[in-house]
Amino acid sequence: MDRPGVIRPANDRPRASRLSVDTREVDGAVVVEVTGEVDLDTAPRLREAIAVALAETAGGRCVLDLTTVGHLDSAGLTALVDATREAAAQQARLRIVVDANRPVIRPIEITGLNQVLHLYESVDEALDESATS
Amino acid sequence: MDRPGVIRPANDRPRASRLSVDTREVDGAVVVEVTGEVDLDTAPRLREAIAVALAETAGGRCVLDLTTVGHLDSAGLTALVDATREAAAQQARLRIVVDANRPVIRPIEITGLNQVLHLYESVDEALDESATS
Amino acid sequence: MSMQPRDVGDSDPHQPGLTCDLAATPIRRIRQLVRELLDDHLGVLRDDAVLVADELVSNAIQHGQGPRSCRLTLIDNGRGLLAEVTDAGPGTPHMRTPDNNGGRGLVLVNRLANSWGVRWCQGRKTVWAELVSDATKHNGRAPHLAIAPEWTGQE
Amino acid sequence: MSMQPRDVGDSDPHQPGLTCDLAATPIRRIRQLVRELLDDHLGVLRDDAVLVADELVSNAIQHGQGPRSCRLTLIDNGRGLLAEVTDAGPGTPHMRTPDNNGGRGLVLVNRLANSWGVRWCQGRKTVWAELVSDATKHNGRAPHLAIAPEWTGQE
Ligand SMILES: Nc1ncnc2c1ncn2[C@@H]1O[C@H](COP(=O)(O)OP(=O)(O)O)[C@@H](O)[C@H]1O
Ligand SMILES: Nc1ncnc2c1ncn2[C@@H]1O[C@H](COP(=O)(O)OP(=O)(O)O)[C@@H](O)[C@H]1O
Repeated sequence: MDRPGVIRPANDRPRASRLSVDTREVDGAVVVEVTGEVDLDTAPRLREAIAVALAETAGGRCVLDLTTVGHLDSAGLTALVDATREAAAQQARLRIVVDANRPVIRPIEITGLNQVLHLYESVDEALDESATS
Repeated sequence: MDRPGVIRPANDRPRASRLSVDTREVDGAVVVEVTGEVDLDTAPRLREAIAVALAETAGGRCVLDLTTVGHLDSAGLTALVDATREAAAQQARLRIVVDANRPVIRPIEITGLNQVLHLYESVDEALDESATS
Repeated sequence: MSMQPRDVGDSDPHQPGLTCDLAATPIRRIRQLVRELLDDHLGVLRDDAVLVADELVSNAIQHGQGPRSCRLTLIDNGRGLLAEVTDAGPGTPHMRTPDNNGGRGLVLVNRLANSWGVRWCQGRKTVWAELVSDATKHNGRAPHLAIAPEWTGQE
Repeated sequence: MSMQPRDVGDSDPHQPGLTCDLAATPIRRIRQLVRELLDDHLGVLRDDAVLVADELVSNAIQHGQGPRSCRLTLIDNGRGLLAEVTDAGPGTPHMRTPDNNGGRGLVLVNRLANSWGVRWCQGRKTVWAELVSDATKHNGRAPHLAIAPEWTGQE
């Protein structure tokens, strides 16, 4: 299988990863609920969804709910780091809900990003204005 | 042996490589005859010997005889490349005699330096003013 | 049972494993295959193996050149995985300081795998990683993490 | 007969080979040991093995960190050599464009060895190279030599 008859370039390979994004407004904050797998193929969609939500909140609050994400790799971690930086640059807040969901919390902790991302245990906690990460 | 009682830094390790350098003048050119092994430990001595010879010839001709060198590694190759460049900068000529001596010609050819160094088959040939490499 | 990384195309035919052409196999499928190969009860090791294989494949896609292939082999009596990803690109995989643009793939591989490496053979390189369940993971002791002193930083 | 690079400390005790602490062993002695291990009649292969081992050891001394060790193992029924050099430094060995300051060590290793690589295990790295007499050498076909487009140039 090393030498396929047709060599496809990297941008013409099959992509099948699943990611669904659901955005709703709660108490003036935008809650982005992500379900599925965040990887090289889907990370751009996650970035885009967060960017749109941040634009909608206009300096407000965005809550990213990752409790139903089943896979998060380094492409996803980069998206989270960069979105957090971008939110700060816009004077907005990006709060990430992970609870104990292992496929999400494990890569975050192993790369030390729990020190960088604003992590919360539940959407309610993240929506609580007085709560700090 | 991985964890010796005393960890010596790299500059305090044993060196045993042998290199002898013999310099003589022939027809106004300086002939540097090198015998032994050119490696990380002895390459500085080779550099020094060439530098002294180049200084002595004052824009003239230096012939480096490597036919009795039994080992030449990348540290030696770098010394040869740099000395060749230095000679050119001084308007001098550094001609290197290698004949078919395998431990010398093989690393030179494999790294493509036969295109860069001025190589000759014998000291006589290198001393011949009309010869070009 | 062998714990030795195999040469490209030199895998033991008696070892349960499989090879995929990455031009035809989505990353998602590689993750599925790792999950199918490794037993459920391996828990964290299985999740880690999925992540490690995903990172090696992602790197081959992003930084490597085709043809690209991935070989997954059960090791350690089915309690471990050897993931090998081969591409024809010239670059060398190396740990770098993570930043806003990435750099966490090999940090994850280095922390989650018991050993990993690169081998060059006939102009191709294979990046491989081994995870086994019984060996102690080396968390935070790796001196070569020192090259990433600001790896938790954002900018 | 195995052609597989071994894990650090995982060498087959039945294979003839030896390990040296590089804090106590001169580079010259490593070359002598390679010559003693490999039979005279191997000719060029023996010279090449001497050079390859020398380059790996030189790199560990120049770019690596102690403790440094070198393991030499006969492979392929005594007709080949596996040289493994371990150090604790964080840097990653990589082919670079040769210039007046160097960069020819791994070019030589890549051209003379049948395969070579790096493996990371518990915070140490091992750079290894295998030379075997019966395999075809791949001269000039290695695409990753393409990273050194001006490697014959002087400046
Ligand atoms: N298969 C590969 N081919 C070439 N270079 C690679 C490969 N894998 C990794 N690298 C190099 O190693 C670096 C670090 O990889 P990684 O830690 O996964 O971070 P990232 O891919 O986000 O840069 C990459 O930036 C790249 O330069
Ligand atoms: N043992 C090692 N530890 C860390 N880095 C290494 C090691 N070996 C090689 N390198 C890296 O690979 C590069 C290329 O090595 P090489 O081709 O031998 O050329 P040189 O040593 O002359 O620079 C080195 O400059 C160094 O950055």
